[in-house]
Amino acid sequence: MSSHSESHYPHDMWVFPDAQSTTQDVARKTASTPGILKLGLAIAGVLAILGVVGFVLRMTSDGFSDYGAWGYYAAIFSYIFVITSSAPLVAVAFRLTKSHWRRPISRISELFALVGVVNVILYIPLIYLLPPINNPNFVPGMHGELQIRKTIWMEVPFGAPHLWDFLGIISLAVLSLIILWVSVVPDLAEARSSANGWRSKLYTLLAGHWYGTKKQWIHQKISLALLGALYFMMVVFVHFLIVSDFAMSLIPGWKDSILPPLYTVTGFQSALSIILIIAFTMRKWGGYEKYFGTSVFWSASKIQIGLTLLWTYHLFAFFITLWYGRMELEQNILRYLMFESYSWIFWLNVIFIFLIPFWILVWNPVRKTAWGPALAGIFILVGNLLFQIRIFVGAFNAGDIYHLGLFRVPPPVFPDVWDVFIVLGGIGLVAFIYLIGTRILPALSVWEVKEGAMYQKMGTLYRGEYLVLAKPE
Amino acid sequence: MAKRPILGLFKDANAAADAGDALKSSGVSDRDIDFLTDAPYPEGAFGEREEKHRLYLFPFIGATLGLSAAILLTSMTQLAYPLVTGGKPILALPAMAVVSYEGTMLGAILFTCLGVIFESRLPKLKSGLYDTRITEGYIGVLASVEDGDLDQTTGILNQAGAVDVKTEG
Amino acid sequence: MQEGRVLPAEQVNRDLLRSILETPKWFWPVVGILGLIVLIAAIIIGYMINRGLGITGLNRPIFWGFFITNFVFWIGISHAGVMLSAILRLAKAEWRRPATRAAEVLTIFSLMTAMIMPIIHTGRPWRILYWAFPYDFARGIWPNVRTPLIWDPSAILTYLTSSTLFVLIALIPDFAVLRDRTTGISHRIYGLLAMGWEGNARQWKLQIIAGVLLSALILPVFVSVHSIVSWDFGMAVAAKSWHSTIFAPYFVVGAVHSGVSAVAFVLILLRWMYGWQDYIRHEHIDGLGRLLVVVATGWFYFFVMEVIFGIYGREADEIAVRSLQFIQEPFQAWTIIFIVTTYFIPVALWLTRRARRNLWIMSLACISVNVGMWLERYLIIVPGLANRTAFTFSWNSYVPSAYEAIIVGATFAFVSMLLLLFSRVFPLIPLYDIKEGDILKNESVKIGRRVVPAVFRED
Amino acid sequence: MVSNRIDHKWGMVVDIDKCTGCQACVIACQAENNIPLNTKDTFLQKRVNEWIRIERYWEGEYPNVKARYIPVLCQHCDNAPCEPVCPMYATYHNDQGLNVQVYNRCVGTRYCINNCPYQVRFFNYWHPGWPERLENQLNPDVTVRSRGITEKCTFCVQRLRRAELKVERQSGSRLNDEALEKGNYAPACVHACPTSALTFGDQHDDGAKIRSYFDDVNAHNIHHEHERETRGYRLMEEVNTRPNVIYLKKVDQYPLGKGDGHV
Repeated sequence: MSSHSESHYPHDMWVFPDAQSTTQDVARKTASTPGILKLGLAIAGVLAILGVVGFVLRMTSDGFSDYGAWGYYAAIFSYIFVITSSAPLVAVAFRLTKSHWRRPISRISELFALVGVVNVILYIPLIYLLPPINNPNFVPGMHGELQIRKTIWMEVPFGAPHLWDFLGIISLAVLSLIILWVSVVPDLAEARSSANGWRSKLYTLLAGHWYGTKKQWIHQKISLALLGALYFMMVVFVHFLIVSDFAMSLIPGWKDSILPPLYTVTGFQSALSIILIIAFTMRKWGGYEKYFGTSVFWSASKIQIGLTLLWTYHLFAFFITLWYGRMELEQNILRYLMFESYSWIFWLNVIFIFLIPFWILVWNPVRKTAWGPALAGIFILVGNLLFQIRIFVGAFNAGDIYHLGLFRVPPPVFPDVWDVFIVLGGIGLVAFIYLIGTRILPALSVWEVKEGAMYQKMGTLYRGEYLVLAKPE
Repeated sequence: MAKRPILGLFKDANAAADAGDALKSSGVSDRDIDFLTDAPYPEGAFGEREEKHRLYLFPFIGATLGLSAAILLTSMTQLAYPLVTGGKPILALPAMAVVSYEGTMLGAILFTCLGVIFESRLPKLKSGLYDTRITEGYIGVLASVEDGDLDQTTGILNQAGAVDVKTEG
Repeated sequence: MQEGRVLPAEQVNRDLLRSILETPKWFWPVVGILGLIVLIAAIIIGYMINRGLGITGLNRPIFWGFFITNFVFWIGISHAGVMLSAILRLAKAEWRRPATRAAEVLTIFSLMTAMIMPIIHTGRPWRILYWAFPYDFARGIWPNVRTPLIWDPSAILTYLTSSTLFVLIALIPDFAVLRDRTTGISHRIYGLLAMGWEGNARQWKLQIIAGVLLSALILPVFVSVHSIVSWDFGMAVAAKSWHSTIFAPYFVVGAVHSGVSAVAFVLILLRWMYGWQDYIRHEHIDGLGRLLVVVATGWFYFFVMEVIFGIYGREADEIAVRSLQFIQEPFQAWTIIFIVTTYFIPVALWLTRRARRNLWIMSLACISVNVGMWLERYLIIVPGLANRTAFTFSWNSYVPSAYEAIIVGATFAFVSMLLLLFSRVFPLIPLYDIKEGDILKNESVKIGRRVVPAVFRED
Repeated sequence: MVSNRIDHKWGMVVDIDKCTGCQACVIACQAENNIPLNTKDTFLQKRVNEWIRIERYWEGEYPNVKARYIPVLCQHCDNAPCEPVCPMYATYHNDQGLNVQVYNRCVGTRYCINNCPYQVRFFNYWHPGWPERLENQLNPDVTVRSRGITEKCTFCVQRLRRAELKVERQSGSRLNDEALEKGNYAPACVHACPTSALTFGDQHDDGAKIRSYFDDVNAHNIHHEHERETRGYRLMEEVNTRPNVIYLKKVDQYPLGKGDGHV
């Protein structure tokens, strides 16, 4: 629970390594590709190919006319989208709060900007899949049929929702890439001389203008802050668009104002998880021990446990409201998404995303380790996948979407082998691109670590030795 | 032979820490040395002994008790008066969940507070050797030593720069 | 953000105990006036209990009016306490130190005030005990745990108990200081309260742990309290605009928004009343301002969600409520005022550092937030009831009676009176916390020519 | 419950087609149940207590307008939203399908009133008073509700209890339609209605007049409304409160042209 749980000896604490060695070290690590990484790349590549195969087969077998068959595709899209779009926020948010512990992991989170491209690609089929808002075969006076499906687009503007959501996703990708570039430039500038071959060319291209003048630093800081704030709002907004267009409005009569926040919270949770997992791997097998003190995991897991509780809280708020009113529509939605059709997925989802992580992270000694948060992270990622399946597969197979409400409980839809391919493939694709990214750009934000090294040191107060933390301005 | 308490007052924290070291080197076990301050100095600032405590058990015990109490209350009252309201089940679990949650937290917090009082050995009925200047920022080094060593200890404290040294009576 | 100089302990004691050890000459007059207002309100309440709720402006179908609005408002204010002291404590924000206790005490008193409201708004307040406390006599039956009106007392009483204990635990060391500064009967009382505290290492260690641990434990309670209050409305299927899933987080964020602004305002008042310039510094108000920008924006997000998904369904009765809120007289005017005062004015001000550091502007912003948040609750409750059914036959509006207005106004006087009286006997700024801050502060990191203020961290 | 008790599920059918909006039921209810007088200034205060009220809507534009009347009383819902929200169990569902209000448990939180979709619950803002000459007409079988509590239609439960005593306990025969009719045991409004637009009966009694309507409406829920043989429907069926009051649609011989109607 508290920072004071056990005794305080200097070795508990941790200060950043000295600035000099860092640059070369990180550059060396970026250039070299250890075997385990090669293996990872191979596996990811195979999975990605599987995914493509699955996609093609699904397309040839079902085509785009019947969107129901694409539920799992939508689920994996949303899974990837919500995680990769939220991931850069970890860097952004804790840069805004000026927390020192974020420094080593902020580049890990920014690198997810490279995956934003995947979101854009994966979205394109959905443009064809998402049925129109206006009921194409609407006959006035037809019993219980709507002319305009319930959506957030009141007076259905041009291109809604397909085009606008697409633009949202594209702008997210672009914005995150800009953030990545702004933040990576100083490191590249440092490495451009020492690096060799195509790297030095690329680095010079990207960071040729950077000489680390005072002015440049100030500009960099300000633009990072502004872009970060902008990106934060963008992300929340686009999450709202995606989940309400691709999940809520496809289940007739489902009107649930808490779903967007719930979705966003899930995204934050999983983003933090994947980042902690990557940090753990880099620390354990990548030779980055001396950059990742346990304090990173310790502070991050406090945030993580908060998010976990927040998720459950949102879920309960949703449940209790629908449960209390006796409306048939609401009861059916509860039955469909929670207690009948997708009941076991739902319970697994709750266990994986709440119960297990909570009981792992509630113990302070575990929070102070590197493996604890990472383990909890794995569970959260699985739970999140189940969540996406429950919501999106459910939405894509809810029956007549132009009907007034969900007045019967549809059966669940289980994946066939192509769906499994698609799901694995999506994950593989992301992993592949991300790993490639870590080969191109330094996976550790050198300038931030160096900055941190300036601001903290070990100091003695009377007889005890403590961490001395400086906070500028 | 009974041990007698002795209190040295220091203006400067460093001096107090020196006094502590001096006492230790003179053979006073650090179980008998205590530092009285008016503010929480970071742990180990005076090289004092490390305090063990079991505070973390209390919230868990409290939570379990509170949870079970709340569940009993809610379920029993509903079962004792099986009145149908709004077509809801007699044993309405979601409703019970809310009240049980509050009960759990209440239990946890009550026990934590009791735990804090208990673990910090309060209330202290008979006050030991104390000086009101401690709450003025002075630092009291409280040692309990054999009767015979009182003068020697006084010397050590004065030597370390004590503003004032008090013994009982 | 480490401005302000390190002060010797004697001076800290002298300054922060000033409110207790000597009474400023404005003190009793102010308390007297506030007391008078409260007395008048009490008389009116007595009259209301005697004559029945007929003397209020309530009618069909608006059965909940000013009182419930005010109830929600004060519950909202009460969320500042834990929000600040707990979250900032857990985040180890140095600038929290002077703010914590004032916030917690505000929590306690606003909770007490809030609890008065639902009691006096019932038809037969003298029977209220059967409601709030689950025991079985006089009517041979226990309360019905299926209703939010039972969740409410359970949550609020839990919150009240825990925050009171929270404050008391943190007060023990300060009681010791007072024990050493006072004589006679007060000396004995403070001595009793201090429980023989002498400030040895073990006591301090546990004191610190208690702070963090209790914060971590109270946070979930604090979230639950306002959620449950929101479910008083969210569970109602009949009032269309109330039956929304987002109400819980929406209310909680709104509560934090109004509460933190209220705390900022109270701090500014204290600084002005007791001359605590050295303790409540611009940096603290600035920090609260930054925090509030985030909170306000989060609140605005939930507000937008609530409205969008209100009209999302395009159902006639829902649209009717929304048009009542946003288009029709007189509510639409109030809605505009509410949105502007809650979000746009204050955030626009908080965005600039100069405004955040200007106490006058800050107090203005904080007051405007609370005006807005009060209106928010009013605009949720009354229009939601005004036309809540398909039966347009009994649609109706609501004008509060003077009695209601006076009682509502008096609650503000009540809270400020309680705060003043508290500050008369207990230190409103935790002395040991300030002193700790000073101890940890006196070390700074030198980078080149610049000396950056720094703090010791134990982890 | 009591062993030799015959179980009932009371219900009512309201034929809109027969209703002339004469307000006789309102007055009968007023007299039977000791409802405080709705004087001019209670109307001005918008605090009228009418356990059964006639809602009047105009259909069409002047000059070709039609008045539509619909008597609204407590629907005694099986899923009554008002019941679970009461902290005191002051209102609950009894074993005869009645939504009962226990006056001396009520503290007047008015949550039940807010949660009633039909707005048939009423609150005593003032202490009830009658002019001296009316004191004697108060019904001794019905409590006079004090100020500060909620009240509502009870299906004249006092009459039903008397009926159970007189018919079922004493003569042992089942309390069926004609027994209700003969002994004047049905709710006051039913007996007062000149066009007998209101029919009261026992849903468990196969011979009851209301039975067919309830069977029909229960058989076809709102989504199969068009399949119903009778004119029966329930108010606000989509809220799924499952009322024990059924309404029969109006048969309009000369309907107004489409488009100029509302409601």
